[in-house]
Amino acid sequence: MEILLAIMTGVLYAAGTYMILRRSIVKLIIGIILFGNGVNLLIFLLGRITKGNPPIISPELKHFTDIYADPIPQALILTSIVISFGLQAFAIILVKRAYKVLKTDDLDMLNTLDEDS
Amino acid sequence: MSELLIIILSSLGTLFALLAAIGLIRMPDTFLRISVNTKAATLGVGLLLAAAAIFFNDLAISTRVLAIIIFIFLTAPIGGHLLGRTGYFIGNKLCDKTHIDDLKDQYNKKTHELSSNDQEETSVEKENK
Amino acid sequence: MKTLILKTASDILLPVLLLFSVFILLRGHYLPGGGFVGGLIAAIAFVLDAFANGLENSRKIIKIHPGFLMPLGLLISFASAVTPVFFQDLPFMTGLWASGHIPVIGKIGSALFFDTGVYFVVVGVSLTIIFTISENA
Amino acid sequence: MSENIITYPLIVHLFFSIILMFFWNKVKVQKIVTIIGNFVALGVAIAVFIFTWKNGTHVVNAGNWEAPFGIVFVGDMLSATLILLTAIAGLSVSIFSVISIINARLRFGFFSVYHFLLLGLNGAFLTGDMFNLYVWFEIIIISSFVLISIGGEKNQLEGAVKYFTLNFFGSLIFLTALGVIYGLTGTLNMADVAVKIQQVDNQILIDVCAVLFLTAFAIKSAVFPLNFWLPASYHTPPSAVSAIFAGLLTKVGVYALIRMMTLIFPHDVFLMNVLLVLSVLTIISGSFGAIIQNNIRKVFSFLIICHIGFMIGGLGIFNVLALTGVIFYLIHDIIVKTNLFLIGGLIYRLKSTTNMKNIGGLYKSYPKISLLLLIVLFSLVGVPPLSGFWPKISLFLSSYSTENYWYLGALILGSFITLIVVAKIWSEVFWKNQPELKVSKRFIFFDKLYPIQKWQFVTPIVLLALFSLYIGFGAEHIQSLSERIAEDLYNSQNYIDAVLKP
Amino acid sequence: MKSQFLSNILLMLIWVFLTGSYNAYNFSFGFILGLLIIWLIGYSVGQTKYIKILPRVIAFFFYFVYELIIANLEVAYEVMTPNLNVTPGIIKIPLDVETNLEISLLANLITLTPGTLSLDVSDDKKVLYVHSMYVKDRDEFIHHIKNGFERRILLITR
Amino acid sequence: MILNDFLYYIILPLLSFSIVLVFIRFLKGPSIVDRIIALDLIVTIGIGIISIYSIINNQPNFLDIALILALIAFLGTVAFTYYLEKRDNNE
Amino acid sequence: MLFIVCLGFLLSIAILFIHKFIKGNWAWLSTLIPLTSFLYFLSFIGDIAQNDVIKVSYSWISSYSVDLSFMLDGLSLLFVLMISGIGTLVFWYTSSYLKGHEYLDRFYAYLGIFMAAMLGLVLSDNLITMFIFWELTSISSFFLIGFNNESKSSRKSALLALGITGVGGLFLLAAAVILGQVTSTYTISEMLSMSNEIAMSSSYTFIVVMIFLAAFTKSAQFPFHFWLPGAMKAPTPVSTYLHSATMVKAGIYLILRFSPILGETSLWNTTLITIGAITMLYSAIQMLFRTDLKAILAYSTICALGILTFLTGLGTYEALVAAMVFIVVHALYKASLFLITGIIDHETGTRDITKLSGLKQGLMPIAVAGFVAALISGGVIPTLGFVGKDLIYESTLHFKNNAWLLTGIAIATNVLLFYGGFLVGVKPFLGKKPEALPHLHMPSIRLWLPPMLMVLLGLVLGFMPYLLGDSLIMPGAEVLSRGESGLHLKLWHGFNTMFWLSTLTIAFGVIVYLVLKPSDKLLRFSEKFEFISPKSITQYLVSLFKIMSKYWTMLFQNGYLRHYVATYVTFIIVLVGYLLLKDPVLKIDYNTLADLTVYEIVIIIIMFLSTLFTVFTPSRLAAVAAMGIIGFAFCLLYLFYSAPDLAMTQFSVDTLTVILFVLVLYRLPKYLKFSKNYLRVEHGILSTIFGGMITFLILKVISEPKNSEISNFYAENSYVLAKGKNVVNVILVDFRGSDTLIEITVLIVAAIGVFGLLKLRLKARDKK
Ligand code: NA
Ligand code: NA
Repeated sequence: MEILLAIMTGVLYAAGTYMILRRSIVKLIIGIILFGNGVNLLIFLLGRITKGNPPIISPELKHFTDIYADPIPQALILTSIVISFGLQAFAIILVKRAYKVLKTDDLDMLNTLDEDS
Repeated sequence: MSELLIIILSSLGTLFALLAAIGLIRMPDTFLRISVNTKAATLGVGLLLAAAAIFFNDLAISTRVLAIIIFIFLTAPIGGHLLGRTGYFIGNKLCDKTHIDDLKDQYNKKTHELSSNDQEETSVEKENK
Repeated sequence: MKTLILKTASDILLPVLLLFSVFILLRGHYLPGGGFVGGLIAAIAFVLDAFANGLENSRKIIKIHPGFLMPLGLLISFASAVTPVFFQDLPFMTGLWASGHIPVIGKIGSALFFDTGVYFVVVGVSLTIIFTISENA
Repeated sequence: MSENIITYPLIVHLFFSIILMFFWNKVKVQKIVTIIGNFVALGVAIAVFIFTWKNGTHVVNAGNWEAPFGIVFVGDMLSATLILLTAIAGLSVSIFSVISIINARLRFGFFSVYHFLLLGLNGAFLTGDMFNLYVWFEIIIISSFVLISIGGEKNQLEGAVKYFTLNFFGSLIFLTALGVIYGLTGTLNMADVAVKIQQVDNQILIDVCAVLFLTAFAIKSAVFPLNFWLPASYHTPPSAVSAIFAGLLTKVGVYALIRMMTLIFPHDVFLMNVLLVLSVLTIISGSFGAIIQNNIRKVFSFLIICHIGFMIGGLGIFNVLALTGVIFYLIHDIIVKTNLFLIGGLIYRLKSTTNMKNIGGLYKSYPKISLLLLIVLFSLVGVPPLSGFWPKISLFLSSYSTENYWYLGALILGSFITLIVVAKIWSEVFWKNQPELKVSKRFIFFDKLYPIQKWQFVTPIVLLALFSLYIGFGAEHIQSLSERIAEDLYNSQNYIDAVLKP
Repeated sequence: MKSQFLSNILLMLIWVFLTGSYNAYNFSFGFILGLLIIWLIGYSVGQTKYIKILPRVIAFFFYFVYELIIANLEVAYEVMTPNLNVTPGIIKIPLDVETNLEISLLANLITLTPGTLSLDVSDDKKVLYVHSMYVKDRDEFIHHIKNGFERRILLITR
Repeated sequence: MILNDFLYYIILPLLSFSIVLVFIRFLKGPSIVDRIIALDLIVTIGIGIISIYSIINNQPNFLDIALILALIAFLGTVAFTYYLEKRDNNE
Repeated sequence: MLFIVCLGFLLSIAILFIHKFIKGNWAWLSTLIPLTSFLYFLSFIGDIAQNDVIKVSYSWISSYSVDLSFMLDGLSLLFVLMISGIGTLVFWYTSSYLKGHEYLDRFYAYLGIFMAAMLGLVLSDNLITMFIFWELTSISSFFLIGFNNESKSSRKSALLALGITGVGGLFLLAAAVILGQVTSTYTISEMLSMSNEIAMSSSYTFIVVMIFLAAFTKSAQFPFHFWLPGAMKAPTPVSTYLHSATMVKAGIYLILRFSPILGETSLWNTTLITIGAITMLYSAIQMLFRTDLKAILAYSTICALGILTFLTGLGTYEALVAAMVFIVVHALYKASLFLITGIIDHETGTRDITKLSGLKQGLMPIAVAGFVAALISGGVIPTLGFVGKDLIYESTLHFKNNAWLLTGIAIATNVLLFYGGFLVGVKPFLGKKPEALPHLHMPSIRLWLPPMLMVLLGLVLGFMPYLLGDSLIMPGAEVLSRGESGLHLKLWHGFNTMFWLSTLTIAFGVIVYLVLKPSDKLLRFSEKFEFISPKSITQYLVSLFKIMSKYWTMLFQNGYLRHYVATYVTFIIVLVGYLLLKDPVLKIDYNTLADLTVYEIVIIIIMFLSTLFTVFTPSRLAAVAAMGIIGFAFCLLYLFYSAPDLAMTQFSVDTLTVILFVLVLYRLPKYLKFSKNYLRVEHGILSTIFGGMITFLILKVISEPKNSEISNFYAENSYVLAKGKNVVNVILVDFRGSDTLIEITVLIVAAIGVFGLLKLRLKARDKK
């Protein structure tokens, strides 16, 4: 299973990168989101996966008796999901604003800046 | 006993879900697909959830499952309504077999107001007669 | 959207979802859930309301401005994080627990306040963002 | 006083940003609160510095969970120094913001976000946990996103989109690296990682991990070829914003590189070589860019890159001497770069543009201001005995003795180009006659300000310039401080012991 | 005031169901929570008499389940048989129900039963447009709805 | 044990198969509304999968996720339709 | 001594604050600054004549071993007296020359700082301190050269001078640092005893090359000489000061100072001789083509500097003595000629030699001064110039190799120097005064006294060279030589070879003066070859450098975001790929992996297809919907793999994102395919490699053993210590609560940002 998931992670990285490399700002954001999902999956996988045993201690016990999934990657991913959400929300609005001002979805219209001025 | 019940409920639930899926594939237009979707899935999932409720045999869990079921039954039709309405609105075609369309030209394109004016017979109906 | 059906549903759903969000918040320490998801659900309830009844209406029915919820929530979390520093000379974020067991919630401790802060922040943030967008849409 | 003091800078900034949010619409109150807040932060930073100076490296276990189980905040001399510098730069820039940023902007939470940014910086300097570092980085970048894009005019948005994308990309790589390091060591506490990574057999994976971290931090610190976001964006926001960015944002990347290199991957030959190669290219890129630009703020942007190269190379050499140079340079750079962009803002206020072609005659019309700016510019160049000069001795020496001639050459090139660029700025902006200037009538020139406002513009620059002078003439103090830090960094076992053995 | 109290009780009950602990503390917590929420959103459910109508609700529930199963089987058959034997149409149904709650309830129930889908209610709340898979005859269809769901809804709500 | 095997080897694969079918509809479209319907149905069947999965693993907690899914997926649908209508309004 | 150096700095700065005062009639008071120094240093002359060395040291930055240590010996005394002495005259002269100038105060400040820096430079016994003063001279001369800052050519010259001397400074720093490392000290006097060790060390060549580069750039040696003629854009007092006694002599001082430490190797001698010789000849010839008085003087300065380098290169005792004498000679006549040129310029408004003649009418005393200066420059007996030239020939003739070749070069150069001196000092005054020139009258005494005093000194010292020799030259030579001593300066050595050579030189000089008439034609002729001059080549290189910079910057910083991202990705691929390819074998233990089940495979396939769909769909909304499916698939995966909290959060966040998207999207323009096909393929390949690499990396890492110490701790203590059973939540609010606190802060900032982005509308006045 890990192998498939690893491939999937790679696909998400690749798809994210590819989308970021496009000229549309919307695609850029979609790319970032895909990429972010890929990263989460990577962390998840590298924390090693466990099936069907969430890191929740049974009501009657004080600690685990059975195997359990590593809670740390989960906590990390949770944090990163939330943070990414904040950033993505901001990014989406940035797109909106950018469109409003620049009247285009084309990233190549953004390159007046780096030229010598 | 409860195991058997679970098996039956889950089988039925799965069946309905499967039917909904097949229906979604087979149905010729958006509105029919919505129809199929909303019902079969709600019933199917309701049954599957019920199976879980029986399995855990705990009042707290059962009430929660009940809450889920109620929730699905509450939201699914609203979703269906919204999708159907929107589908009509954005001009999704009704399938060839549709012979009555009372809704035709009832929406005000600009304000999205929906009138209740009588239009005795719509054009689709006329054609089919 | 002018749809009566959604409007009616959202009127019913709003309080239920809010209730549910508190539920999710409070059980977080023992079961899946917590301040973040709880807050999101509360926010979603209001967003639903905004979709159904229009933004102005949603703004009106919320007694507390979302922009106020953000600092408020952060203040709560912050307070629970620094209380140990200033009152007991313990490190930042040290969990403080009241002795005894409170019904419904279980053991009451700074973690709960912390999570509640998170809850408010998430509600405030989500609503601020979505309301702002809808207004300028 | 308890060790908890090292978390006070965080508490102060968080507290003030919350307070500021409650005064959302009251710009006047915000201005007062933020200045008070920054003064308090400075006081706390001084206290932290003194405490650390006396007691050495000390640790606060957040949540009272012992390392490596909880998040630790570690106050060593490097952190304490950077916190102090952050407070100084932060205070200066806040004074400058109060006057230079229009109220419309301030009404949208500018100061809150500003304190959040400082919070993030302090947090990043203090934390002893890798994931926590990521989180601090995120608060830094989101704050910087907000500061850089609010007001959203065309060029600002252009800059913001690039800034955002490339920095977000950096964050994602950072996370990737975190995933890998967790997968290899099962821990996130930096000291613990340092210990456990030695148990990993596969050196290649460690190197990969190092490269991923390097990429993430190099993006933040604008190392070639990951520097593109910086010249594309730094000249677009208000000067006060670019000042704090210039002074501290890239430096936090450098800080992270230093920590990573010294603590987790010490003596990693591959990493050292990569850093050295990158440093040479970074210096070249920065110099090349700086020399062809005509906009002062753009020139400064490229100079930031150039000088980042100085530090990266020193890190790549990785011995006490080189580290001393790096730390000294870092201290100098934070103050002087912050000031440079404030100066950019002042020039803009004087002339309504920062394009050198359209400015002139500053020396004639504002001789005193010009001399003030000259001090800063010379500190930047490292005209001896001003601040930029001293660290170069260590860097020259270490690069020569380790036979890193390319880096040595790049150092010379970079220093030289900096000199030329500054001379060019001086010649164009200060010496040349003022060309015809088209300005909108609504632009409020410096001359039209009230005296108190003028002082507000100039005071922060004076403050920072005085500090630069202190760094230069009191180089003895800074040098011994840098040496102490460098030794601490080089002998990372002390750090590890402080964290892991209570 | 009264309706708010009712809503409050309702919310309390939902709370207790959700948490699944049936002790006095939890009831009172649920009540307080409900109070808070109602204060927060200034809300009330409506003016219906919940206690009286309970038997009718139960009866209605069974009717609905019956309809649901029948219709589901119909649809199931339709889906499984190879050729599609549908005669779809959109029908305008004049409404006797008046309140928003009634209309919504009706519309949702119609949607929930397979084969039919409430598309929209006219803005003057006089007609409901329903899409159905099998419309052999317009009047018969309208009658089926009006005599089935609508009548029973009215029984409950009036 | 029989129950588990039954759920594991028959029910879950069948539900997965249903999802595949729905997904095919998603890919086919043709209208965006069709895709949203498919999305909605995928989530709904997913809730079913979750409930079965919670039985198999004896984890009642998973049901909470089902609850949240039901809640939130609905909002997604609302948003999409809102968008489609607004878009129509603006173009 | 520190006091006197600092005093220079302080007083100079103080001048700025009494600017009203200094701009008026009291300007001459500033002369007190150099005069004080001069008198102060003069008081040491007795001690130094006894070969005493006076050292003072104040600790400054001891961690670098950088001290303010000063050493006054014969060599430095020679220089400080010259610096402060000529400084006094220049200050004095300036008070009239720039009388009433708007920025006279600044001028004095720069000049004072410059002088103090020069004093510090020659007094420093610490190499780093010396470097500091060295740089200060470059910087202050930048301001002096660019003093007429409103003229573009002035600014350009200042930049050029700073550029050349600045880069030299960096070389000096490099040399200093390395020397410090080799000898473990920065104290120059301590290095003296270590010259063998230095010569043996592997860094020797590097050090010498660096020192040379520093000295040659500063002292305008070929091919770095070209900044110097440009520096003539400065007001005359500046040119006088910089080129006669100070700035350019710093490089000479440096090699003189280091010749006992680094000298006596063939690298040292040969290089210096060669460069000196080339510089001498080259600039002497260049001088022939100039018509501007100052330009002539500039080239003659370069020529003199070449001679000094040459002499230092010879390195014999005689040569060193000759060099020191020649330094004084040159300072005296060059300063006078410059000041005279300044007077001419001041009075006539031109410096063009072709337009100047007959100035003796009205400027007779100046003409006399010019004549004497020319004599000194030409080495005519009985001036000090003769003594100097005599010594030069003596040292070339006594040199062990190629004595006659070297002497020949020396003669040729001296002939041309003679010519140059007469051209400036004599020619303008002779002949008939052209109509074009205004009526002339004697300028203020402040202008003509200084050159007069200097030529007088040149005469006096010519008659009594021992005054100079015993007090300064001998003690100086003592410092430089390795044990030799005892040469006494005399005017008259009899009719020996040197005398005849001198005579020959003068004879040729007279011939050249009579035959060659400077003209614009010659100037234009020489300009034809300008394109191969070092200046042109440098300018060509500079513009090449600029083009390269531009190209490099445009190549990388080209404005295209996708290009930037592609570079980032490539960077990672190259480095990580390189590492991973070192060990490309995967060793996966399949037993430790989770088993495959149908439903998981289905989920992954759906996720995969949705991803592809998102990437390739032409509909934006469909892409968003597909992302919804991906999110849901994630939710299920997280659920299957025991992460219920993640599943919840992922799904709710995804939904919110979709809502945001949807709210924003409908105002956006059509979703188009912009990219060109080749770019799509290129990016596709790049992305695929990147993705593949990540997959490979993951598989590599999970085949390593995992350390579970921390997660075990959480599992054990989550309930016992932190009173929670959902370990993930306990981590979030307790074990790692700080993360969460910041995380919500991030959200708040994002919300503030969104609010600001959408609501803030700037007023027009903030727009550019
Ligand atoms: Na059907
Ligand atoms: Na139906």
